[in-house]
Amino acid sequence: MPHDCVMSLNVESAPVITQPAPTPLRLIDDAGLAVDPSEAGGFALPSPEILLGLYRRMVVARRFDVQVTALTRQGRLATYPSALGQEACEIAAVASLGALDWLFPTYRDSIALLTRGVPPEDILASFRGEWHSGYDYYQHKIAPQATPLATQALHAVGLATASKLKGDHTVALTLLGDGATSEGDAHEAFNFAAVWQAPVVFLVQNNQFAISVPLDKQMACRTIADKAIGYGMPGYFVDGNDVAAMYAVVSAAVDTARNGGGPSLVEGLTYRMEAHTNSDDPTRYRDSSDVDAWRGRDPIERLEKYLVSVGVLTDAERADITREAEDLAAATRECMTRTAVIDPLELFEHVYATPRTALAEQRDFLANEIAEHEAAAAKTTGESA
Amino acid sequence: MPHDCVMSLNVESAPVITQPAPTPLRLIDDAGLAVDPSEAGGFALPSPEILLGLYRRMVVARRFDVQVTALTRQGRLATYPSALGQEACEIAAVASLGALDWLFPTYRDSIALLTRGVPPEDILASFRGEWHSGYDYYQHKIAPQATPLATQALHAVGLATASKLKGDHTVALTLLGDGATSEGDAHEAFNFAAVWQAPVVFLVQNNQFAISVPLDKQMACRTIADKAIGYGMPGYFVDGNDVAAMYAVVSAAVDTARNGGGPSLVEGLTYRMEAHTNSDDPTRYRDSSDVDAWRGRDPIERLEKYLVSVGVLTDAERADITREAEDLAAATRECMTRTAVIDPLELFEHVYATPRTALAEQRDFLANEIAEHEAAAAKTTGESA
Amino acid sequence: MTAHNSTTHTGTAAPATRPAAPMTMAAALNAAIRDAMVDDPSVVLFGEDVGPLGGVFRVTDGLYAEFGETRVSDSPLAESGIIGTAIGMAIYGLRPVVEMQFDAFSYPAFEQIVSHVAKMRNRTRGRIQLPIVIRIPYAGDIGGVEHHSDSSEAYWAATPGLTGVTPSNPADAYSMLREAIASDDPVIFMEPKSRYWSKAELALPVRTAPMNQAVVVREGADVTLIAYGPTVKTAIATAELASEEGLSIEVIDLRSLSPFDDETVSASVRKTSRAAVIHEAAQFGGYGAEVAARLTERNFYYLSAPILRITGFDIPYPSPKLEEYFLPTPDRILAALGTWEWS
Amino acid sequence: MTAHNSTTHTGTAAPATRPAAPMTMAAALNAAIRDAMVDDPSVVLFGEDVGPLGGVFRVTDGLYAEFGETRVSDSPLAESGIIGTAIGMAIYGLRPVVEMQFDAFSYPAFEQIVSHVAKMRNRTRGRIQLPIVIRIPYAGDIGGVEHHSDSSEAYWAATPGLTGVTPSNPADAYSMLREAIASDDPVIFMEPKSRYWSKAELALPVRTAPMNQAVVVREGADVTLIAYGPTVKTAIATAELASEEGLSIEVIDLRSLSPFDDETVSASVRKTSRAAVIHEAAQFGGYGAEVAARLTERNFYYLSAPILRITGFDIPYPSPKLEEYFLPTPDRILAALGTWEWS
Ligand SMILES: Cc1ncc(C[n+]2csc(CCOP(=O)(O)OP(=O)(O)O)c2C)c(N)n1
Ligand SMILES: Cc1ncc(C[n+]2csc(CCOP(=O)(O)OP(=O)(O)O)c2C)c(N)n1
Ligand SMILES: [Mg+2]
Ligand SMILES: [Mg+2]
Repeated sequence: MPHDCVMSLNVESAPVITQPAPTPLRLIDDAGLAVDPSEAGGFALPSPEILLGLYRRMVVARRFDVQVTALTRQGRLATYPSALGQEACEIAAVASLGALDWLFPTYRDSIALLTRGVPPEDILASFRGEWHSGYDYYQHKIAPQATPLATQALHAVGLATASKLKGDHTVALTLLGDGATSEGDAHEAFNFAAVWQAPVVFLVQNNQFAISVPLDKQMACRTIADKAIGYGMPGYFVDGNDVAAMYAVVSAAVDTARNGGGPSLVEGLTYRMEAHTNSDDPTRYRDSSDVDAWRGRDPIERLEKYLVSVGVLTDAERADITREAEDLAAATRECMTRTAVIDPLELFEHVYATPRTALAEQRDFLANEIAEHEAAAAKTTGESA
Repeated sequence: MPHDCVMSLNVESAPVITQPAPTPLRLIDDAGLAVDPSEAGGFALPSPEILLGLYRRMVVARRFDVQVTALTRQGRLATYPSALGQEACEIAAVASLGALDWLFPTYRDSIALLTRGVPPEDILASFRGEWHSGYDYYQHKIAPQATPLATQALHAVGLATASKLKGDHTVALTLLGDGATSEGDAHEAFNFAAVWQAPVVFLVQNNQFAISVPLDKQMACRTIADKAIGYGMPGYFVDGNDVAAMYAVVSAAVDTARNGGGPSLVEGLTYRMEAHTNSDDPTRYRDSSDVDAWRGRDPIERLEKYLVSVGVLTDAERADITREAEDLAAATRECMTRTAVIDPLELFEHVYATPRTALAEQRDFLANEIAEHEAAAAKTTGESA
Repeated sequence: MTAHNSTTHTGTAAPATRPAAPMTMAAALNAAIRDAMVDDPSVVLFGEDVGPLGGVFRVTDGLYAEFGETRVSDSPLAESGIIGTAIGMAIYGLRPVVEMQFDAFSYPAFEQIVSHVAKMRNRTRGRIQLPIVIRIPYAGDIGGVEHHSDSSEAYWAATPGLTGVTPSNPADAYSMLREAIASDDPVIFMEPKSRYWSKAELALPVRTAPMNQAVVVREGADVTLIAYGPTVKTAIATAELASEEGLSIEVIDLRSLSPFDDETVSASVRKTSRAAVIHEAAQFGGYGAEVAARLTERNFYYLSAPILRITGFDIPYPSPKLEEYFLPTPDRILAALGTWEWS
Repeated sequence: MTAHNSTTHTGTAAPATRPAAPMTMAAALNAAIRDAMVDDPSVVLFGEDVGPLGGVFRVTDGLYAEFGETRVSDSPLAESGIIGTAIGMAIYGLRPVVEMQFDAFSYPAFEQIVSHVAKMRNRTRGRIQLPIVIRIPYAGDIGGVEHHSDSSEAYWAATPGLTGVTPSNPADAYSMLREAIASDDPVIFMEPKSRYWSKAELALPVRTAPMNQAVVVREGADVTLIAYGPTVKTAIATAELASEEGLSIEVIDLRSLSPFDDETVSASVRKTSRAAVIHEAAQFGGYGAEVAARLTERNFYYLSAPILRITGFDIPYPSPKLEEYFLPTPDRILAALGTWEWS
């Protein structure tokens, strides 16, 4: 593009972004009451029907999370990072996306996968240690759950940019933790997205801890949403335990992205109720009184109060939701009884699309070794029989 | 530290930062007139004596820069990235630092080194290809000029933090380019500095190009100073061709850092007048009309007008400055006539503090090879004589 | 990046066979990218300064003008960002060709390359492929200042999941880059900077040996010299010198560092019974170690002498005035061969 | 990081010789850092979760409580930031000990490590030294999910300017970490995760062989097995098994990967005439290639058979349920030795 001679290209062209208010946006308060529209930042409270749907998904997701944590305590999974307490963020993220949109989750976001339709068995494949990741990415339009922090944010920006280049309307949404925003990749993702005006939404679940490190040792700004200013994109500071607000804001951000309005950063302020993973010991670094206080801000209970107050959460509905949740828990337990057939020779199969002689040799070596072991074992069995 | 149970640790404790005005702060305008104090953002115009000193350093620095560019065109240096037009930023940076403070420069900042007292010969060692870097870091308190972009910003934060941990009052200042702010390391440096409240100043010379890439393809925010908000540190958007403003703001930021006030980010809005380096061809990516327009905003001419108007730039003074500049240019040319004695065996000397047998063997190998070549050459000479 | 108004993403003219013309390696690479972009609308190009400037080595010269912002673009200055976004684009079906401006500037992208580019296909049981080409101008001998002459091939070769190739001449540059772009595997495409201006007569689109094969570029009977990228020329010069002294040297251009073409190289070594590998990178832990180790494992009883490595010293790449002492030269190679017991 | 009010930076009690007690490698490492901090006020410790939590492996347990925020601190979550700031601290005279939480999470810091930590001393003609210790828990066999079991030693070993060591037992862990912290060179200190809970009776401060030396941990006559870190135990188990079959195996614990102790290892190889190197990392381009190549170069005419590499396969580290197929086992090692011609 030709440059007119101006003092700075950006001062004239870049948008003025206002710093978000220091109180998180909420549409339903702790007590389950709808906040006054004048304080709702221009966002409308979703309809009771939508909220009831979100409620159902949150209850089901929590049941899954609790079930998987229990299985992990029994030693049946290698690890499981729980999202208990973060259901409002996770479910709002998924509910805001269309079928063709893509989700870029982390290790913590199993319930987002569940909500988007990934079968429990496929979610748990990696946590059971069967394979590094185990679902159908293109069917669900979900990237593999990322472990190296913030790296997936760049993948989301790339996919969104590709969608834009192709003239499609696919939006990408990526989930990030508060800690992950400190990584260089988070910065590069925010900046590439803003410069390329990629249709992407960054949803930071600020659960206030990165393993043991609390937010104030992670960053010195007021809110994570403040960071958006430095990229020239809108930032939203939202009560991450209010699914109504999360859904309203994330949906709007997705719409903006889809309509060519570029990226947004949404911070959901929440709290990690469980340990980081089963191998973590949170008593070493935080007071249980904090956890207790946050228990009082539970995203499900809050919505429940509201739904009861507006009369859509009937006993029948409740029973039906409980049934769905229990069925899922049962299915989850049941899938653990099926031992996945793992073929060690598959180790060599997917490393490259182009076959390699050396890998074929190694595959044969392992096949031979296994056959010999089996033969030896059979012989021992035969002898002892 | 114990955490009171609050919604978010940071919302309550972190400072509110206001977004800088979209016009760069200046104390002397393009025409060489002092701006009205009401528009000076609370910064006082430095005294005529200070400004005269800065003027002298700028003139001398430019003479050096022009001389080295000429030598490079003659093919006598491997490369030289010129800072022509950026003297106000470079000189203000150095003038704001105390003797014990540290400077972390880039490849572009040779004139900052010069201004801080590094002999031309030592600056040019690396550009002549003699060694990767060639001055006395601890004497001048200047880190090696960094090539991998933004990496040095983290070194500055580390040094500043060490100073703080030791209870010293050393401040670190690092120079960065606009392009370099896109690197993950810039982000990590800003964030570490803010969280650790390190006594460091980030001075971004926004010369609006990263080689060929213009600012609006580098970032989508209005000003680089805006980025400070996301870290919870003050950001200043300053006319980088106004040495009075640059000096006032950077000095204040250094004082803040020294007095325990933590880091600041200062953006100097300027322009790269020359090619990126001698091997670059800027006609491929920018209009000469832009360059011409910026020639009219020359930092030296502007200050000159002001100094003349207030009567401190006398003819005698001018002559003296010219003499200093010409002496330096002569000394620079002269140092190029001295061929540095480069001992190839030194290649093995500094890699490790702890001696290594394998490296000693390689050193002996090379020594032997050189000796044999010399013997062969002597033989040839002897034969042909 | 701006979206195109139209849905066509192809360039202006389809590549046909063109008359032979002298061409530098840089021009051959440029033609390869251009032809690939014309043939396949999913090929996109981005990186630092690859747009209007045409790259600091002019390898992408003219492509921005021809294909426009939709398919060729300058990215913000962040290498991890370049690789990370390329991954996302590849997931969506594009075939990104990206540039790391100089070898040492690929290091900020190390995590994205090693933890994602290399592992994505395996992680997803083959469901997600990443047909990405990462072009890296590498190695020295150009009088570059620090960080501009690294040979980083050992890092990539040690990483399962990556394919690493390096052409030594313009014909291979064209052919191998076309093949790399067409590959469904991610390819680290290492371009020897010192050979960018080397010339050859080429009739495009030229097709040389498949990119995963080594090639015997000069036959010989007594010694096998194994070289790649910038050192192929050195090896050939050595062979010429040696032939004057009656020593017959076979020169192999590896071309592919990962995979390694065991068949071609072992056959040569079995024939000559003596081999040396030549590279610019430091010796310790360098790529030559793999070459020597695997050839010895597979051909031990054919060898008359240990496989030698004639390489850079175990030090950081030196400054311009000292690089002549660092780089392997024909003299140094011949002297090394002279240390063998020749019974 | 908060500045201390006082100017003293030492801990509460000076280390003296303590009675022998059983101790895990994790505890030995912890004691080494503690003792170094007590002895030298310039030693500081930081990284992700190394503070109140004591590190995810508890290697820094109790140090935050003992030394306080001035000397032990949790950093923001950014590995390049950790290494980059450590460099600045070292320039100012501190001796930072930093942790990369898991091997694969050192990759974001690759540029800082390779372009600065490794090169600073050389770049500045020895004027700036960087006495930094980068602790990296590495390797597998712990049932870790993806990215938690990488063996990244080949990357560091291929980088001139770095020193790379790895203990295989608690005594070495203590002694070598003390030496690494005292070294004026930057040291990549690789801690084999699977050995963290291995125990030994130690009377601290224990001093073993200098960290740049390999050690013959079991003498033998027929074969030399060269191992390091997690595979030393495997090699010893193999030697025990083999001795039942009448094969006498000498086991060497390399301890130092860079530099390589040519003297000790070559002496053993010359004695046995047969050697194999064992590591978890993939074989292609792995550290074993350097071991095999240099031993062959230096001892060719002493060898009865090619040096073997018994290593992980050339694939990304597998998921927990498959790692048993990947890791070298005594059986696999013995089978490999059986492929040699034993004339
Ligand atoms: C690059 C990288 N460094 C370190 C880790 C180890 N690690 C895993 S989770 C975690 C904390 C992440 O915190 P946050 O981003 O807030 O996400 P949360 O776990 O709270 O959801 C760390 C340090 C990692 N996975 N990747
Ligand atoms: C990590 C890294 N990537 C790429 C480069 C190559 N490079 C050198 S200078 C430059 C542009 C830098 O622009 P900016 O930061 O604005 O500084 P300026 O040159 O304008 O002073 C680039 C891309 C580098 N030195 N380091
Ligand atoms: Mg968190
Ligand atoms: Mg610039």
